[in-house]
Amino acid sequence: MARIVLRGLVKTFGRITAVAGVDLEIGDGEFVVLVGPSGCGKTTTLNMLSGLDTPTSGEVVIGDRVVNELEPGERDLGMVFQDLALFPHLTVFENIAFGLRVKRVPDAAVRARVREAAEAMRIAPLLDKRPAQCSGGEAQRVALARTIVTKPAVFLMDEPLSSLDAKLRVEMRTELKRLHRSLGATFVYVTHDQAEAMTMADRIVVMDRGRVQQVGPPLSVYSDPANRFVAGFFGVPAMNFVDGEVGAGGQFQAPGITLELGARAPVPGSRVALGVRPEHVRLAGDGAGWPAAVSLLEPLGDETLVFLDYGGPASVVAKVDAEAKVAVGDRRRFTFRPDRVVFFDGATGERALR
Amino acid sequence: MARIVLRGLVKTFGRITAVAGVDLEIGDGEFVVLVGPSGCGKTTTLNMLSGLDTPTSGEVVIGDRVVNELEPGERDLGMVFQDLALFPHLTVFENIAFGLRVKRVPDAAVRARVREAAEAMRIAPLLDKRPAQCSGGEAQRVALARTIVTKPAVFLMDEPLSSLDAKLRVEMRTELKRLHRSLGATFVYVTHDQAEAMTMADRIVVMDRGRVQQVGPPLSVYSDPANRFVAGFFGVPAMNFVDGEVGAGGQFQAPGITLELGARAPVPGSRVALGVRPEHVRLAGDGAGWPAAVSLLEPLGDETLVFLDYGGPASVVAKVDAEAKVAVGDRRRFTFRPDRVVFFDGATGERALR
Amino acid sequence: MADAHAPTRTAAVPAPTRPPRRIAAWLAQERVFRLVPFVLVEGLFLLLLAIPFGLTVYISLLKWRASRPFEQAHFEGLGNYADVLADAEFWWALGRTFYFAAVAVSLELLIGFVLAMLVARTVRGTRVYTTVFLVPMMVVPVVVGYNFSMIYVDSGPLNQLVAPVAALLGFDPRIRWLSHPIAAQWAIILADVWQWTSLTFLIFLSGFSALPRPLVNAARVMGASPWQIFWRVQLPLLKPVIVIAVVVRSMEALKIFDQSVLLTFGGPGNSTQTVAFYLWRQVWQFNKFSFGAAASMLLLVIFAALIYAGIYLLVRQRSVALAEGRG
Amino acid sequence: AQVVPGATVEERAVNGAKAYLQKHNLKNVEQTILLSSLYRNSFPDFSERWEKLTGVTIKIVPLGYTDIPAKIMAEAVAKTGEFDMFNDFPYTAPDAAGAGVLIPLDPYAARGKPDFSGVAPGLSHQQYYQGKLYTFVLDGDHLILVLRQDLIDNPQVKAEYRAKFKKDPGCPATMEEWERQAEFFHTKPGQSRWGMTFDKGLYGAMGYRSVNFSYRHFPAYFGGLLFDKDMNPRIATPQGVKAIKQFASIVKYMPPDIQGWGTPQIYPFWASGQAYSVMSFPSVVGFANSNEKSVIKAKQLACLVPQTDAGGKLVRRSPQAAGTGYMVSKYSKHPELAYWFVQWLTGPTVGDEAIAHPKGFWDPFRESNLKNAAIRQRFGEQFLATTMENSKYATSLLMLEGNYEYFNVLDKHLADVMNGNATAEEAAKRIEAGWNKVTNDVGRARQVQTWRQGVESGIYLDKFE
Amino acid sequence: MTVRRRLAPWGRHAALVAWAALVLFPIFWMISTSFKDAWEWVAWPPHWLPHEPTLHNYRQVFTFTELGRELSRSATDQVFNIWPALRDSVVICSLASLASLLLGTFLAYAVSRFGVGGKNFRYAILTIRMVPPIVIAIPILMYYAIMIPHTTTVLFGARLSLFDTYLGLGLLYTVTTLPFVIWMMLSFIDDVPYTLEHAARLMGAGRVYTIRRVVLPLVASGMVVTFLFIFILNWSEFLLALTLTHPNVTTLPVLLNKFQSAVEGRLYGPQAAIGTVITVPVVVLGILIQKHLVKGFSFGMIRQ
Ligand SMILES: Nc1ncnc2c1ncn2[C@@H]1O[C@H](COP(=O)(O)OP(=O)(O)OP(=O)(O)O)[C@@H](O)[C@H]1O
Ligand SMILES: Nc1ncnc2c1ncn2[C@@H]1O[C@H](COP(=O)(O)OP(=O)(O)OP(=O)(O)O)[C@@H](O)[C@H]1O
Ligand SMILES: [Mg+2]
Ligand SMILES: [Mg+2]
Repeated sequence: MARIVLRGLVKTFGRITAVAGVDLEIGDGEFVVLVGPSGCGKTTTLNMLSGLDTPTSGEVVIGDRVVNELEPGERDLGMVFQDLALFPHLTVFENIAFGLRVKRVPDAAVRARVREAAEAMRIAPLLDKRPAQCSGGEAQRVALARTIVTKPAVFLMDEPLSSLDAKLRVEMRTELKRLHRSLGATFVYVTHDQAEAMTMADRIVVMDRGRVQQVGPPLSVYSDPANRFVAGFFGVPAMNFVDGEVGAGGQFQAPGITLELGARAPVPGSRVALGVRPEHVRLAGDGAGWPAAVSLLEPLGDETLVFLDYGGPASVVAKVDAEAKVAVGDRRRFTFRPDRVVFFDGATGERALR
Repeated sequence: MARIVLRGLVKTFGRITAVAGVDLEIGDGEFVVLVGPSGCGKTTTLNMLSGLDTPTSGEVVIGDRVVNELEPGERDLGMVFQDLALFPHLTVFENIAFGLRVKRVPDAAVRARVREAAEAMRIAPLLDKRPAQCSGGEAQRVALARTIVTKPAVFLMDEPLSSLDAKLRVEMRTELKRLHRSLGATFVYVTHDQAEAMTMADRIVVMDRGRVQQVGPPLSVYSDPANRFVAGFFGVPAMNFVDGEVGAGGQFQAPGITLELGARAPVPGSRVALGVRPEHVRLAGDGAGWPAAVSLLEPLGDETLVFLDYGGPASVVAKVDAEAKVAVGDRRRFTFRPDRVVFFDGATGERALR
Repeated sequence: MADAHAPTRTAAVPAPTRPPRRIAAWLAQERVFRLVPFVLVEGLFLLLLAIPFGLTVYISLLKWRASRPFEQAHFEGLGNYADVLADAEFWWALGRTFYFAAVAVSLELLIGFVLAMLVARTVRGTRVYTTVFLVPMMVVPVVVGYNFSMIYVDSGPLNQLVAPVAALLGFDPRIRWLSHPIAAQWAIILADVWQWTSLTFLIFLSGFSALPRPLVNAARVMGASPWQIFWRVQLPLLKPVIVIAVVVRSMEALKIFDQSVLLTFGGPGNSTQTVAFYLWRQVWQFNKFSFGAAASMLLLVIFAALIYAGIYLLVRQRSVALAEGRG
Repeated sequence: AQVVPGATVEERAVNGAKAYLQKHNLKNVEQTILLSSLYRNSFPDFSERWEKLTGVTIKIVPLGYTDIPAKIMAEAVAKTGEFDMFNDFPYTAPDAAGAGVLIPLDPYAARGKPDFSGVAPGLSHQQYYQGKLYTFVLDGDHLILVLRQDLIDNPQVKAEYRAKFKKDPGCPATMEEWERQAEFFHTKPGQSRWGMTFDKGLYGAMGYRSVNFSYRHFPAYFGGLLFDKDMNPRIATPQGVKAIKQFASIVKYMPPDIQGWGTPQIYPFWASGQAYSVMSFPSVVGFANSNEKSVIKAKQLACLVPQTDAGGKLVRRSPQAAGTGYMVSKYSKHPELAYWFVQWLTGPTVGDEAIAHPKGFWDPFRESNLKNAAIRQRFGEQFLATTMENSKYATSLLMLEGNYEYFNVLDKHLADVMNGNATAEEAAKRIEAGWNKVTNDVGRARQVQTWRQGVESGIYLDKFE
Repeated sequence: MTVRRRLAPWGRHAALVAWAALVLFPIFWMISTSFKDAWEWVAWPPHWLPHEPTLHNYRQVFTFTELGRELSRSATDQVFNIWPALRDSVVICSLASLASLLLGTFLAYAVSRFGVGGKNFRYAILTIRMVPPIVIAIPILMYYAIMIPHTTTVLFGARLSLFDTYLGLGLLYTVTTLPFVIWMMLSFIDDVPYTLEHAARLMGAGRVYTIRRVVLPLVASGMVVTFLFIFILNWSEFLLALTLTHPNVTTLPVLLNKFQSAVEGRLYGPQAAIGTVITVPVVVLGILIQKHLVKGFSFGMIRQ
């Protein structure tokens, strides 16, 4: 019923190609998150879905209608904008009621439905205030209430949490998941915050330069990235990359680091990059691993980041327990969890040596 | 030489008290970070230090002079503003040179020093551009270069990284630490991002409602908070709080959770709140711990947040390894790491039962 | 939202049925809607300005004094233009106008700027000052005209105020503000300055309050004196606003008419005759309609040159502002 | 044509109007007059009477007289039929008639037989332009000179004056003498003379010197035709230069702001007793006699305009400077009806009543005025006698197409001389050039013809030599 | 340095107070004169305050009788009552300003959102404003009084003239103030975030509904400022009114001109009375919206 299909969607602005051909199927009731760096075409894709932008070519199907020709208001969807787009001149009540007023819903019904939505979002006491008098989190809830009140089949959200502070963002995440579960509607959610993508998505769609890079459940995108871009995009701090090549013996070779590749299929001499996440870097005792000097410590409270100078062009970062005994200047050996090391083609950045 | 002392600093705007009495000593060459929620008076404190605001009462000492009566420009300090405040009409070169130009430094010296600063901040190729043509990170560096070029004894920074995206913020953090180390100047840094505070500070000053709540090194503020506010302020996700009281037997009692207090000094019947960080919540096997149901999972990639419904008013959140086998709906028992549990007075929020 | 590039529908998916569009819906279509106000406004301009403009051109090519019936007017070609160009009075009036505009606008800009700067720096009383300073703008120019004519009377309050100074310097305190050729020019300029400094003040004050505060703070921390802050930070940032003030005020000042009629009627002699007033006399007093039309056209040409200079400045400021990341 | 029955001018007018209304079966007719706002306090008394007599309502549209010519010309272009009658100076007629907005009144006059007897030639001929009757005059507004009787009668003044000039003070015979008197009486503020202290000073003379007024006074100083037979200006002659000098030189005894003053400044100032003499419109005497704040009530002496030296011989010329007349619009729906009103209003009987009206602005101009008790009562014997005598010297301003442009040229250069920006000789040359330019622009042949016709008809009193 | 810092505010206030005095003096003089009798209008030394205050001037101006003859003291008084002109001015200026505001706002919207008219339209539009009104006065007169009536007579058989009508002057006022409306409204509309409109449209609101319910309320204060500004311009306009109206329609400045002209001399008292009466409401209005005025006049040239 609210299945969404995007077919060969392209959008150009003059000479700029914002979206370069996106094909995507979103199931009914699915929570899909579009992530990607700034300018990669997330908003443009969402806007074509909502009808605010007209595709240069390609088709948008919602339910089982091609909606290219429909006005945004006719597509039965609700949208939450990055800046919330609450109407500053209307009370919270009238903000929520807007969509109903447009459709000339009778007054009594408007009151009932607004109240219902407000209660669902726990903002009933705010109804007489203006958006400017609401705190960030409250305003966020108002925007959600305004969207759910018309009971759309599809929810579009464009970085709705980006203006909130870290704490609130974490709370609203939970709120949104709850909402999704209770409404059973299809959610398409845009963000460039990977924590949001990871925690909320049923499936993540990673975009870069107008194209889809990978689609999949959060953990598989995190642990099984399709290419170096996706691998680097997820994770704070970012995945460690070590550029090297496949040695004559089939082992991975880089300055300071050598790793046996074992069962994988090596093409000696080919350039590859090794990738490993900081939490999979282990500080070993003497003997095993590669030697390095601790150049910087960043305590995060629960964990500590250890910057290891092993002789390569950049440090390798290891995430260790906050209580681990490490000091700047220590000389330590480190290893990678072998099952968590991934390789990328040195030229194309695609996964290699699987 | 660039020791800073604030004595009984108060600032009121009409009926609003922005800063309600701050006493603080900052050593020469120290990196001090002021953190606190929005509106707590961080900027106002910094502005009194810089001379942009005049204190309502109290003294500001820089070096060994009381500088209350000095113009900002006479206090030998450099400042980086939240929105950078680069002059849009000047080139990057002239932006950096500004502080030298107003001091009528000869042209040749200006050129040399600007180039030096630009090279230190790695923006030498940008010198002819305008700020609007620089990317966020570049602009950030320009602002830093502009500040270091006059070699001030004190650096003041008001949320300099808040407009950057997550990735850049992490990079610039490292950059700033490096800068601090190489200049040896005193840094006073304002932020409300706790990760910045944790990773950069020699000492953290936590403020709330115009007052200093706690001063100390990052890890001690994190693990040994002076009161409930500080405890709740640090940590993502936030510390779990369980409100309860001291039972007749001297044990901590709350719905669903009972904990022996052991050697600590209990006053039976007094209301206390237990605090424990998510990383110190452990999912136990059968038998030990309190029973709970897993209500939500938030995979972060490297770790997973487990929301535990144990019968209290809110869930307890545990941070577990990403590879832990937990599923929503599981019934699990949990415990707290005993040495990491802290208590707060139920009424005042101050630490209790140490 | 319909677009020429909209792809054709696939057969598999049923075409959405659409309600029949009525005129309102047709108008609401973006490609129609966007043009409605444009067409309306351009239509109005065409109807009310373009046709009369054509008429002016036509009349300017006739030989026609209104003291003869229009039917007796005959084609004259460019003779009227030659006459206007040969008329010393036209050039004199034009010169006067530029002189008035230049002096008055410079004073207005200078005073308005200084006032705005002072008000922007003041903490207390800003509202009161702003309110008072804006009053002249709201007074009808005709009222300003006779108001000042009262003040300028030789036995009026202005001379009374001047009297002590006059006594000191030993000249007759009864300055003939309106009947002395030079005093009369200043009388008009001062009235204009009195009235329109309020507008330049307003524009500059808007500019000052739009100036980002942190930039000034940044400069202060770097040790710039108020003077340096002014020259190096505020003034360059205010350049676009200054250009606006110059363009807006010059535009209006070149049209100066009311005060020249009301205060001095162009006198004494023609020492305060502005070009608008000159035209008015040629037409309505001397009934030289075709001559007036030719003079109008010439004036338009001269003004058009200035207009485009002004607009060029504006556009350039705008693009600089864009390049600097403002606007 | 059939003369309308009726014993007097007014009766014929009323009858004519009634007949017209009857013939066209008209009721509740309203006619509009564009009226100089000077008359708006008195004119309604007469228009209301006309309404009682004929049933025709007269709607008044008052306007300052400087704006009236432009309004008439606008009507010439717009042809709205908004106005039936215009009230303006006779010398608006040339341009207005040329533009076709005025209707010649001769056909109506042939039936209405208006009476212009006892009107001085300078005034009565002004009603015609190019031989056609366009205007009915009801205002003898020619310049006179008024002195301060109380000062002249002061024995100390008399003694001092006689000592200096070997004669008693009184009406000056010539412009030179007036200026000498002005110099004699001119007193600085605070100075004491003749047993009096002049706190605010005493100005020796007053007169109109502002833009749009100078040209109305200048002919009194010039004394003769401003052009020769072929429309060549006679200004750049010794006579012209002398007139310009005289016109400018007396200004030094006038209030300093005089170049910006009009009637509402000059009249009260005169009435406040701060000047010895004023050359003005006749109504100034009535003003200063009746105004409550006047300090010179019954202290005025009306004089004939002083003579001026016109190329060797002394002549007296009093320009008819501000008297207004009544014209009928060509675009009126009922021009004849409008004509009847004009004839009625300006007729000897109603006209006399108008002149006698206490708030009127009409000045005596007809010999019959002398015998009218109400007028004698209002203006005083001495003044009335003087002004009637003066009207014999009344001379019209230029009745030529483009006359306002001629006037402007004159005004502008006179101001230059008064302000010391040009010498009289230079000004005379420039005026000559300016006038020639206007003449050529309008069409010399046509102007010459009109000029000659006007001179022949006697409106300027002088004839070609 | 510190001494200077302490003294600077005093210097500033001194300068500001001085200018305030300069600004207020003519207003003070007008109000004072409006209560003076004729003899005090021009007195030496001048009377700062009326020695014998009178309401006569106001009575003359506000009389309801046709011409107020009984109130005029002497033949030189030419005082008119203000009512018809007040009505004409209010009607023309409000309607024309309103029309201009609405049209201009819509065009500004189209320019801001769709770039209608090209990149530099917002500046090109200013050219209209630079044409001196005197230049168009005669042709407009001929156009209104001859061409339009002629055309309508030929086409519809009815003579329709715009000369001396509300419509005629009103249309011109609308057109001549449009450039300012467009210019000022552009800066306000540019400030309204697109997303608000997007949000409304997603909720099913049509273009017109969106403008009416979302955009217009948000630029309302800007519209008030703009309205006031162009209202003042129209309220003050003199030359076109002088040429293209009268006697049926007379606006206040034209009426005021009838009280005086440099030639005819001036009736200071009644003029001052009228001046006071027509100035005070506008000034009060201006004070009320002062805050918005300051916001509205940087024409969007500085924005951070
Ligand atoms: N209206 C437009 N005109 C021209 N270019 C545009 C327009 N809208 C977007 N673009 C360009 O298209 C590209 C994609 O933009 P889009 O807004 O979709 O990115 P995004 O992924 O949403 O980025 P962000 O995270 O910054 O919001 C960008 O390069 C942008 O500059
Ligand atoms: N100029 C001012 N006038 C009135 N109140 C002010 C002013 N400046 C700050 N305040 C108030 O003082 C309090 C402290 O403000 P301050 O800017 O110091 O907070 P902050 O800690 O820097 O907050 P943030 O993190 O939002 O920057 C706030 O309540 C603020 O509203
Ligand atoms: Mg986006
Ligand atoms: Mg702050």
